[in-house]
Amino acid sequence: MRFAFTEEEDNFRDEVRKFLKSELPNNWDGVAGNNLEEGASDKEWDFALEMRKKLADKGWLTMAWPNEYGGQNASMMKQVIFAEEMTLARAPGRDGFGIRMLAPTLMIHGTEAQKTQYLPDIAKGNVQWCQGYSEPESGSDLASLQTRAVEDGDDFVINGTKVWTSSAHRADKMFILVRTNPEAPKHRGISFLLIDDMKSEGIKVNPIIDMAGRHNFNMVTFDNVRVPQKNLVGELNRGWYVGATLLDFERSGVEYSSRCMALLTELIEFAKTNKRGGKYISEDPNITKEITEIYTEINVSRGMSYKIADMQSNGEVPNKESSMSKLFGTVLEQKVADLGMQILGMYGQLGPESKHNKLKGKIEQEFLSSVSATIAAGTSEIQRGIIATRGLGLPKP
Amino acid sequence: MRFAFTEEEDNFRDEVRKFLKSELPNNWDGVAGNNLEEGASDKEWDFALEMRKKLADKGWLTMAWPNEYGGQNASMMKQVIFAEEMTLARAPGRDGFGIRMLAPTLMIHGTEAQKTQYLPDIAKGNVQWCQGYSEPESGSDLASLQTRAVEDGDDFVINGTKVWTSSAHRADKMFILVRTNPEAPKHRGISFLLIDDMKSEGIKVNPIIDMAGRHNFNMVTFDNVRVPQKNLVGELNRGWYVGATLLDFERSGVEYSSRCMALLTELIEFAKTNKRGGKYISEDPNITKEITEIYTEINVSRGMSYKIADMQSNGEVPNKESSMSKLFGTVLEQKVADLGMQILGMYGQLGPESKHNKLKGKIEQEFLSSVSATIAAGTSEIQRGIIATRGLGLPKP
Amino acid sequence: MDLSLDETQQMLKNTAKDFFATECPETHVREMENDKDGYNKQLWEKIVNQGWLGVPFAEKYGGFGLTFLEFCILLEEAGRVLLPEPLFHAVLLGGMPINIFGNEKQKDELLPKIISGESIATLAFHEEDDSILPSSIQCQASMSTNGYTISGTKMFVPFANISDMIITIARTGDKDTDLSAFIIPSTAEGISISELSTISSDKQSVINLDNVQIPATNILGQKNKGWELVEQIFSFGAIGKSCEMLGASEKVLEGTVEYAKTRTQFGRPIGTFGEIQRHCSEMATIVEGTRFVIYEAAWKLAQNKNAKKEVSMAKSWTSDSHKKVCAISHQVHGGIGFTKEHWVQLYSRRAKAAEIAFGDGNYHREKLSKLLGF
Amino acid sequence: MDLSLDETQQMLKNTAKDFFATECPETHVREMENDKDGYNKQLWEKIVNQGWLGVPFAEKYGGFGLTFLEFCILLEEAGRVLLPEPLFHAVLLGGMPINIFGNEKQKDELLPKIISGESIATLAFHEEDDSILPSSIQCQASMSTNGYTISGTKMFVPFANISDMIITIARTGDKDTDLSAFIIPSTAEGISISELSTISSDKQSVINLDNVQIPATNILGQKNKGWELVEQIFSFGAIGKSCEMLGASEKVLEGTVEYAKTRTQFGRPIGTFGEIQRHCSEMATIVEGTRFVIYEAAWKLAQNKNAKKEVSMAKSWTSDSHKKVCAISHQVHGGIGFTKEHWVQLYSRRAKAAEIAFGDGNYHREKLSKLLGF
Repeated sequence: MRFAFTEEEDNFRDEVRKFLKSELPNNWDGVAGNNLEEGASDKEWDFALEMRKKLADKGWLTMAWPNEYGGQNASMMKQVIFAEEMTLARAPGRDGFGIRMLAPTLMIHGTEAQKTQYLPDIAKGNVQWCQGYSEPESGSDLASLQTRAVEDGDDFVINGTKVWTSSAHRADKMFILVRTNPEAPKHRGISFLLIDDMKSEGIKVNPIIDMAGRHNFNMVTFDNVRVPQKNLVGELNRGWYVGATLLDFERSGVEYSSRCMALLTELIEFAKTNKRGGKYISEDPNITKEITEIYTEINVSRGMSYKIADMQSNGEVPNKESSMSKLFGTVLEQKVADLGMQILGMYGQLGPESKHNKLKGKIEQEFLSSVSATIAAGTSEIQRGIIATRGLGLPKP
Repeated sequence: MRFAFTEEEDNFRDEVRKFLKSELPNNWDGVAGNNLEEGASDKEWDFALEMRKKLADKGWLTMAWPNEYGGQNASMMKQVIFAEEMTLARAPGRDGFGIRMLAPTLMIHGTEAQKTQYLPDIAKGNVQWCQGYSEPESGSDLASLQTRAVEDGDDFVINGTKVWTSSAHRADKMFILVRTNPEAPKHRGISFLLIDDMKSEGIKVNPIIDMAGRHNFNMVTFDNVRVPQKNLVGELNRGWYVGATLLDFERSGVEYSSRCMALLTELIEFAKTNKRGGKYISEDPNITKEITEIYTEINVSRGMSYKIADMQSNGEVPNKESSMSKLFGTVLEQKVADLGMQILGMYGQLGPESKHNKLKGKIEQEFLSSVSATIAAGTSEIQRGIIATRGLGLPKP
Repeated sequence: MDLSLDETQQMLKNTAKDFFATECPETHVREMENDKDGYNKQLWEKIVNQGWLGVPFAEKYGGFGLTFLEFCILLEEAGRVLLPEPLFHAVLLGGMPINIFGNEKQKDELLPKIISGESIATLAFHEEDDSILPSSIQCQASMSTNGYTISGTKMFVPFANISDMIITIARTGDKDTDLSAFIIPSTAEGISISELSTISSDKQSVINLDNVQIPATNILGQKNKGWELVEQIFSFGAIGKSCEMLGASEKVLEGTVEYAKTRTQFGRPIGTFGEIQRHCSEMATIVEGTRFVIYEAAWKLAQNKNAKKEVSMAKSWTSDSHKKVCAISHQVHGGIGFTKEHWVQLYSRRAKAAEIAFGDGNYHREKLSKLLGF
Repeated sequence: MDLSLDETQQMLKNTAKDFFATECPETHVREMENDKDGYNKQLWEKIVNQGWLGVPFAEKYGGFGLTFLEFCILLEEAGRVLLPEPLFHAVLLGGMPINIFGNEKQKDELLPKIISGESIATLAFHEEDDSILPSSIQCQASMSTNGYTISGTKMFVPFANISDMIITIARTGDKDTDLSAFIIPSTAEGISISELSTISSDKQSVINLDNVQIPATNILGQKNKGWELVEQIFSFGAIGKSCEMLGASEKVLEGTVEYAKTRTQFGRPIGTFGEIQRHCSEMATIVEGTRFVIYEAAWKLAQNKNAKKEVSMAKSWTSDSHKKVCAISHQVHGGIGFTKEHWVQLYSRRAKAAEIAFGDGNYHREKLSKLLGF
């Protein structure tokens, strides 16, 4: 047992920090809102891609990949440190879809041709993937998805609608779950396909604007979209299991605690240096009590993430632990944002575009974005179900 | 709309208060623990019976009864006021089983003979009834009860086990739900019987001691207990519906808020007059914030009860409202008790028997008793189910 | 104790509910989010024609001769549909200060205009330090030969953009509470108004007052008694805002239950799942608790009884409860609820503004705490 | 960063878990609730024979030469079974103050006795004012020709009834923090000990000291440095107590999940109901969060690193989390859980005592608040 990092890990952290300090603009403050690392504007997006290339050059994006695919087999803790520092600095440029989701899937289920075709571009940060999973009628119950793919000559022909597709409007390519056998039990008629060009005929990307006014999600419709059969990953009708593949790449959820700590640190500073009613905000015991509680909870949340990394380091496969980390961490994001609103008082109403705002209007954006924290990527209800049934062995309802 | 009592109501409240002041011993403090109005000791019990007789003489116990049965058809608000004052004064003597549960049932479903035989004694406070409903395997799912009654000549013969039977060890008589047709669907094979003598052969009352060390609950076993057929209330196998009968007698749950207010008032006084670490406890913002919140919640809880009384006054039948009142009020009882423990610090560990205790060790007892608040008489989970399905019309799970 | 509405109240409620359901659909709310004025003049006229701006004012001014309580009933219904039109502001921040603190001349002259919709007034209290304390007022009103000269900056003034009178709280003496209220025409020289963009897409403004000259007769109430006006109007404001939140909570509850009944996942309505049932029953219980605590305060205020505790209980409770109701609703709705095109986020964004208006939960808990002798 | 136990730690944990499972069943816990001494001498001897009283002490005194961290692992296992025997007290409140603050003579003489179980020591800090502040100490130690004369009353002293040494904090100067620690034999003239009856049915006593004479050599640590001892031992105490709560939480979670799997209502296991699944997953998440925050503090303390923040985070979190776990367990168990004969209430009663021992949630939040610069 050791609650400190090794010298090597500390050095790595310093290296990442120095890199970010030199690469990020002065007083870089991230892109507001806690769920949009890459930002919503074109400018933010371009910067994110630029950063991604640099991170790829450093080898950091693929450090978790096995050596055989050009990765470094990096330790879980090193991955956690990288995630922490990127998040604390609010730095853009990581690639969740290509590097952390699709690549591991291809490494296991892809043909040699698929690996050769796709992995190098992903590793270099040359290509943006998006994920076609959820549908309007299939949210928490993903396996009920209805988007159809029918074999036709050398192709599949896809019809249907995907929703909540993050960054679809930025993406070059998409991996998608489609129903290839509507007769089979719902988990057993799904296939995993690769769409090489989001500009293909029949694909329409419709923006979904969120309540913070930003464009991250999309609804994507497919009208007779043709995909060559060679783009099938894994076996036909086994796509549910292909899609569920995850290598032990870092997925500790350490972003929750880092994101919260970055914001809390700013709030503490603000409360100590700003007055309301003649007193520093930090003299209000209601505020300090909450800060103290949240500070502790952030530490607890970080611990949950370290535990997951530790399990993975020891070759164990986390299941309920990941759900717990998300369940706890996302509530925490909402608490910090709400605390920020409390601290800002009337000024909490003012967003980035208002000249009278405080903290650049970030808190208003964080508050609005935080609503989705306990919903997106598996609602708290779904997480609790996983903990109860898969984790604790309670019988399914 | 009028958020004040009428002069008549105010006068009645004064009358009750004066009566209680004269009848309760000086510095009467109730019997510790919030779920045992009648107290656990023999002495407390005797005093409760004495009070009951006096309250019966005043006509207050039966004031809700219709005139034809010797009651006063009292207004709902008057009943609420009576309940409030009794609870605020922590006065014993009311009779939940005979007056508020069995009597209304007999008024509707009883034969003339049954009414003549039972109602007068109940009204005079001469007899203690208890309620044989729950069973070890039938808690929240009461309708699955298994205690059997088989017809045999002029009698029913009862075998089985009832549990959580409050005051069974004090009771003279019991009304009981038994299964008379094991073949029928579970709600349709139950009958409602009266047991005239708890000392009957074959009845055994086994104490259940609660975690506060007190004896209120019992497990009652029936070994070939004979009950005459004339003691069947309502039709055979229709007992589930007989047992569900409730006249619109006061059941607003105003006891929750009154009980909490009585305790909070003492805690405020204590915090204002006692020091810790050189400061009055009431100078601790953690404590005062919680007091303020609970004070508000008590007001909200009282409002929920008044709403129920108001509905009943207008001839409406509350359903989800009663569940809401219980759901909210019982959590509040736990909060007040926990606040009390916080305020008492290390002294919260000391119960009534300890000579170094504060507030007579009452808080320790309240804390221990409050555990059952959200469980007894329908768990919070059951209440929420009622609100969701019966109240909001959500489909049954 | 009688929690039911009397006949007049019930009629008012029914009329308002029907009216708003027809006249203020979601499309209207959305349109006004981006409207220059933030309200629709045609609809405003219809509201005026209902006579609702006169509900709590005497008949001699053209009012209904009812009380604040009846106005609260209106506000609950307005809150249910998120009415963008300045009903709350015109009556509560414009008319009521004049009605309570104005002299006969002011009342005779101004109330009929306000009630008839000819004039809209608002209240400018907040400044850069956004706390609700006498000491946060820095705006100065100095006596000059012809009256007062007022300078300073007012923040977060609701509907200043469309008001022709700004009731402005300014400092008139050396003591902390030496504040006075002034009726300033928004056309006066030296005033500049700039709008803020807010989380609830409502209309709040920053007002700059640069040596604004007004006649001495424009003082509202007694000199140096302005803090009393603020305290009283903020009490009405806190309860009025709570009523809007109550109406909004009711609508959110209804809509969420409806969604839980119709949305299916895993082959059945999500309302059959224990977690969703729990969410809905929690919401319902919170909303149930809210009604009493608000109307108790509203009734006492309307009866001119001491309602300090009740006001603080109501606003602190409702600030939290409505926020919670919106949060639970989002949880039940899942992804769809936080898209711009869904109705829930219209409510949850406004919930934040309502939470902090006229004192947030902590502010009112502190106040209550003092009233309890701490 | 390595959250796993090393080989020694894992072995210690396994041994302890097995030992306690066998030696300390529920019947034993119940028996000791009413036992005069509050512990069983045979079992105590077995514990002594395991060498566990020597875990954090050097080998030259007969100890294992391990650290506080390893002792925490033991405490977690002891907490799981609610061990009544004074393992916590003898080591943490008796041995550790002597080990850290004693001079060589005291350590040579006393530690072997404590480790071998020949002697039991405890710590008497609290007085009538139960706050954890230097100023709450009124007990006086005055220099006399032969040493010190000590008078005062100590409250809530754990296991004083069976201790032969009472490490007593007393006032030795005029400044607030002029406190010193003294080793007082419990047989000294002028001492009277009377037991308190507590919510957790443990053994806490009131000690009256009436002109108790002790030699000057019985001072523990430097004169007027007693507050440092208190602060340090209370840090160990807070974390040790948290470890006990962690073990208890784990057991409550396991037992509750087991009950949810086997108890049927409405024709199916209650663990299939959404509400019960929610309860169980909340418990599990809370317990999961607890482990890290405690062991982080334990490790830092064991490494003599600054652990002030970590200690306060751990104790404030765990005080609340364990209480919550017990409350949820009661909710899942329904009626049966609050009967005297059920195991859950054994845990929830002790949770209260553990919550407030060595500072409750609010105390540690205040402390953390200061450490964060507020």
